Amino acid sequence: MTDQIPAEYALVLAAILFALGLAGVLVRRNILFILISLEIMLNAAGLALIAAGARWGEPDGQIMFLLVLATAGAEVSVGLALVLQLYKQFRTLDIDAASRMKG
Amino acid sequence: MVTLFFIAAAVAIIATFMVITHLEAVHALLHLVVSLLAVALIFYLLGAPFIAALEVIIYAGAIMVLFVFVVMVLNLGPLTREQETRWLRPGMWVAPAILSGVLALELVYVLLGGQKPLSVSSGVDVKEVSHSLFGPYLIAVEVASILLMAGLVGAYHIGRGWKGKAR
Amino acid sequence: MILVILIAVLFAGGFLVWGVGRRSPLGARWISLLLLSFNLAVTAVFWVQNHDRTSFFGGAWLADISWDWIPSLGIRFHLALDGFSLPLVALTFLLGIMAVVCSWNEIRERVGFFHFNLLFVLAGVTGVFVALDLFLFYFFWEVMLVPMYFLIGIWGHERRNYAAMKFFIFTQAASLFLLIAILALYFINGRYSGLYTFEYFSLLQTPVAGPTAMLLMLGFFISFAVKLPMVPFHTWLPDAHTEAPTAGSVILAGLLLKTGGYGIIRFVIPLFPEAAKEFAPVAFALAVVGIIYGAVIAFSQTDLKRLVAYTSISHLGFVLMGAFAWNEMALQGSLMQMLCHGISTGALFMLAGSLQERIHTRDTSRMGGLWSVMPRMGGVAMLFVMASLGLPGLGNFIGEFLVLMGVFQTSPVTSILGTAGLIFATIYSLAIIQRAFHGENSGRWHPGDLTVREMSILGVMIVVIIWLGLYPQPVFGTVLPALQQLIASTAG
Amino acid sequence: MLDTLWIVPALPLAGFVFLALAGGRIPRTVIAFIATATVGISALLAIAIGVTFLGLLPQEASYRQVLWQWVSVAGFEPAIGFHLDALSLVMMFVVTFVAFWIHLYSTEFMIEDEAYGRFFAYMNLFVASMLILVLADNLLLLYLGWEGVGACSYLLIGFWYHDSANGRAAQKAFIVTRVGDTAMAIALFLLFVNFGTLDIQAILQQASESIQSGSLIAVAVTALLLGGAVGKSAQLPLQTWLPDAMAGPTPVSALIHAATMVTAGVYLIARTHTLYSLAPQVMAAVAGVGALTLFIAGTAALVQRDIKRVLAYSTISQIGYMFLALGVGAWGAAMFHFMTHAFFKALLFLAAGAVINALHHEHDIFKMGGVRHKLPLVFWTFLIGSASLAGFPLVTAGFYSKDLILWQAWSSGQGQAWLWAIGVATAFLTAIYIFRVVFIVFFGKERTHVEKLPRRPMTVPLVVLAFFSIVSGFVEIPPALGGRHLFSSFMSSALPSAAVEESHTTELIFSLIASLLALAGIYLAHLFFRTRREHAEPDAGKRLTRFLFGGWGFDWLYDRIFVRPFVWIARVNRNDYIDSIYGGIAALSRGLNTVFSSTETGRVRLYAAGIACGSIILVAIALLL
Repeated sequence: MTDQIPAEYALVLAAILFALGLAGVLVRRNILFILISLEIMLNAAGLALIAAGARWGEPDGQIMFLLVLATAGAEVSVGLALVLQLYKQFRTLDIDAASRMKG
Repeated sequence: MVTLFFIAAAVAIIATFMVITHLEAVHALLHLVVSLLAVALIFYLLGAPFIAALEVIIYAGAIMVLFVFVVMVLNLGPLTREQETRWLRPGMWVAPAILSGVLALELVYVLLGGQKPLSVSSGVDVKEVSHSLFGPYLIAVEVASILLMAGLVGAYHIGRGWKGKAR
Repeated sequence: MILVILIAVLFAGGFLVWGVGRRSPLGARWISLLLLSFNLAVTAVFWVQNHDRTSFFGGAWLADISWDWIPSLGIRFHLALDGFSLPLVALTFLLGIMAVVCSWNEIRERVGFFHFNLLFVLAGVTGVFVALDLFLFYFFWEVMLVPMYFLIGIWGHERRNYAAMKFFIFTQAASLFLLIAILALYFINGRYSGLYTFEYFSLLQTPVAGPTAMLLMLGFFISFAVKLPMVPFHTWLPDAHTEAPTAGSVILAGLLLKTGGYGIIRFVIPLFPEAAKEFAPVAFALAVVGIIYGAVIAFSQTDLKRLVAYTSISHLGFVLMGAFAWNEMALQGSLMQMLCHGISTGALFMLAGSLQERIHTRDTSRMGGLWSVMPRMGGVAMLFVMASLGLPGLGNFIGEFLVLMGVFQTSPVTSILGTAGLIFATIYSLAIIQRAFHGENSGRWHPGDLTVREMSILGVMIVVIIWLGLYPQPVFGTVLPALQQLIASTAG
Repeated sequence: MLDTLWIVPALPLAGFVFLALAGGRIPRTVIAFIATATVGISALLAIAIGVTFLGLLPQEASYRQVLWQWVSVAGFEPAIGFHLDALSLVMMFVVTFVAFWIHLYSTEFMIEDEAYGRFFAYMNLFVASMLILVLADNLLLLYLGWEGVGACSYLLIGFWYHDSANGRAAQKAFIVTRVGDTAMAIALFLLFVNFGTLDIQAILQQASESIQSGSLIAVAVTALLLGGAVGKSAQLPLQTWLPDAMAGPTPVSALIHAATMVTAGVYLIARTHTLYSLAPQVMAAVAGVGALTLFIAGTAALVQRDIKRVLAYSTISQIGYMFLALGVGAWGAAMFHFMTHAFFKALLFLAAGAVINALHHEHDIFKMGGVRHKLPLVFWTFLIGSASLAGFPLVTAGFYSKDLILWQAWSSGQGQAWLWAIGVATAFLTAIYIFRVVFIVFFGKERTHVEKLPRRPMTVPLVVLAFFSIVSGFVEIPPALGGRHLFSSFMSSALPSAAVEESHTTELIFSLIASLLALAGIYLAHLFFRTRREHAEPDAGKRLTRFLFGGWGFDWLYDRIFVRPFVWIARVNRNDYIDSIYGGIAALSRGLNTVFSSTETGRVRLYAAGIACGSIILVAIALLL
């Protein structure tokens, strides 16, 4: 592997993906899309971890990614369950409709 | 390889953009799968084949399938599509888009802030990963497993009362 | 050993009366009274035995006990008594008896728990006066607070919750400064000497100087100044004193405030002599402001207890002034002022309380002409009002005069302004008599005069205050070695 | 004999303690007996001690008795101890003697009062305090007596407390004098800092040795002591309390506000005369204060309607004479006038009290009249007192003492013509105002029916005091009229006598002027208030009358300058503005709580936007720094 990929490139990609995910979270009102956008952001973070790990040749980045993966799994399962409940309660996926659950 | 990277990156960005702008959930999910696959390729290029595999199997596979299931259960009709169209007027998305754009620019500026390119070392062994995973990170692994367990129980508990009623 | 007994009696007695009080409220009262009398008697006997003893292993300590408590952190159970603490400890028990007596009829609910709290506060106060380990001191300092909070919050008057909360927040916030300062001193001393200890004598040697010393000094000072209370940290006091039950007011005014003055003299100045010297002009200014401000506001109050509460602010200004003058005369005066203020204000609160018990109001605008219906109370009130305005022949005069004369040697201007405060003291003091006892009995009150029980304790107070006014020398003699030691400790 | 000195103040004190503890439960006769007997025995004892002392006099000019060490702190060692010399002997004698007769008088005067025991308890306490004041060997003990008499004065002015006006008058008296006392306390601090002691003799000794005349310390100390003296003695500018103090029972006015307490200021200055001699500026101030006060009070007395207020202003005026004497260094003359004044002013008050008592507590002289027929004894004694006050030549004590003062105001080293002129002018006014009272009250036709005739306990003191109002002057007769110097030679053991250089003829001329003016005053009073009685009533519409009636507007002025602002400030800040700072902190926390909790909308996207904004700002900060 002579021409290696500079770590910045991967990190820049991660940043862009993260920003896109953020935009998704902010723009969409559909809770399903918000969850999807969250996945994008998690994935971008994971990408940044891998890139950093690869840069230093350490396994830690990959381990972090594994942990992110586990977190993502847990989050998605709970999140989707909540989506189902929300839909049951409000007959809509509009996240703002759930705002009356505020403290 | 750099070329490969650029292609994959372009695919990922375009696909992600499609994800957050699409009106139909299923379509968006398909785009997301594409994006994830592109990122998996980049993992591979960065010398983490094991992670690339996991990305494909768990993210693009398991998690996306969950989403698809939920979408199917919800059985969203054209009504939702109309709603989405209504929600996605410029007034709604301009401000968040600018916000995210600023963040992205800041991050990029930080990353490319005039330093020498940081070259990537040649890959990390799976074995190495496993050693540290079950060595120093053992507790993290255990915590993650507990988290997953909690997620499982939580999802079950929250989703239990659900009796899907199609419209 | 005597110190441990005194404190242990109070702590154990607290639980005992709680238990007894469930069955027999009267029993709880009698037991409290007996325990406190026992303590007072023990202290008195001890005083008489030791009045001419000037040294105890070299220093001015008359009794000393020091056990390991938490050795790993350098915390010891160290109690010691010198001539400076002894009168205050005696005052504690005397006013404790007074508090029990004046709550005899007033408190009818949860009597056992009331006396539990009362004894615990007194235990805390006693501990504060004798603790020589700063951690232990802080422990007792906190022990005072919570029972006092209950005393105000459960048995108080109309706005008791507000007052109790305010009291608690002020004093607790202030003691946080104290805690921080104690810990900082502990670590600085530990780093310097390698010996981590809360021992007073070790900490006296801590070499702190400059801004650090000033900050630590302020930490201690603020905490004591809130207790004292010093303007502008005084606003908890009128509320707490007004809303507390009579016994609570007596203890608050008579004892809790004294812990502030005691702390300043025992800790603030000996620990940080240079910083205190630098700070003295500010303290003088605040003391003068307090003397005059408290007096002016006292004059305009219509609530009798509130009026007396503001007079405390004014009187304790003299203590603050005397402490920072830091010469023998001013310190003797400060201590005398603390003792006499405890007695005279305690008595005034007791009178206000028994008046409220009889006519169900503290509003002076509804009183008037009470002298003709209760001449005994009128006479007693007149005496203590005269004491409060500093009439020679009564103890307060000796205290104020010595403070002012001592301060005059350091800062004549402060002393002159403080002396001017005596005029204001006259104004508000006479206002008490004028509004409550003189004039027409427009409310057509026909309360009964003071009972024998009340008269007997007030009689003791009167004897003490006249004794302190005409022959205070025994007290000065007891205090002298302790003060000389304190002053010597800051000289080097 | 001298070692029984301590019993003199102790007896009245014991009487007080007994009456205070048991006063409500014992019969009136017992109360009266105890109160009068304690003071009477004190008086006898004082006389006995005085005789013994006179026997020792040339050799031993003073006697000291220390009872116990009061305070001993850091070199400050005042004792409870008494010092007897000519000065304190005179004071002690006058105080106990006058007090005894007034006590006797009161046993009758107060007989109907429900608080009989309380009255005598206060009176006894007063006598004890006054004796402590005059006998004290150090200034702190003197201060104790000083404040003690002030407190008793307060208690007795407000004795009839049901009327809140009396209470206010009492408060005023106490507070105004306390202003002076504060100055005096500061003087004590200064003295201690400079001399290391408050022992009077030691201070005077050291002062004469170590302090230069006119030095700052002497001026400061004497000026501050003067502050105390003017407060207690109701001199300018603290004189306003005394007229109001007449709210108390008449025997109180006689004892406290005429004969004894108000002269404490004179005593204080005489006691510390060495210091004053070292501060000529302050001496001049004392003389000036005295001169101004005597004139102002004399004019105010001209228009008063209340018989007691006339006497009160007269007292202020007469004490002004004493201050004038002190200011010109005529110490002996001041004490001489103090003594005669104590007799005749007490007499005047007691006689006035008898009139008031006989006329249903009527104080207004224009509602009295023709009393002389019903109360001949009272009339004659009052006349003697008035003559003495007016300085009726040759036969009255007041003539000799006032004449001595006027003469020395002119002739002594510090004497000045204007001081003398004011003194003489006011002597003329004095004759007018007091005979105005005599003619209006005792002559003319009866306006209020006389009901109660004074019985023996009231008449005997009148006679005794009238006797002394005449004969007490004969102890000191100017050389021009025969020359006798019993009093001044006795006093010279304690006070330096003023040097007189003028010839006897000059003195005689001056006496003549004063005598003629006094007689002219009496004649004028006769003219206006006897023969043209209908027009005598002061016209309240006239501005000058109002001005004089109000005592030259001092009360009005102080009310505007001190009382109202103080009450206003106190009222405004009743709820303690500092508390509102903490109230503000509490309100702020509560407000912030409301503000922040309103951001809790439940809209997830807003939260996310918030987080995004936060991270943008953080990264920006990281970039910029």
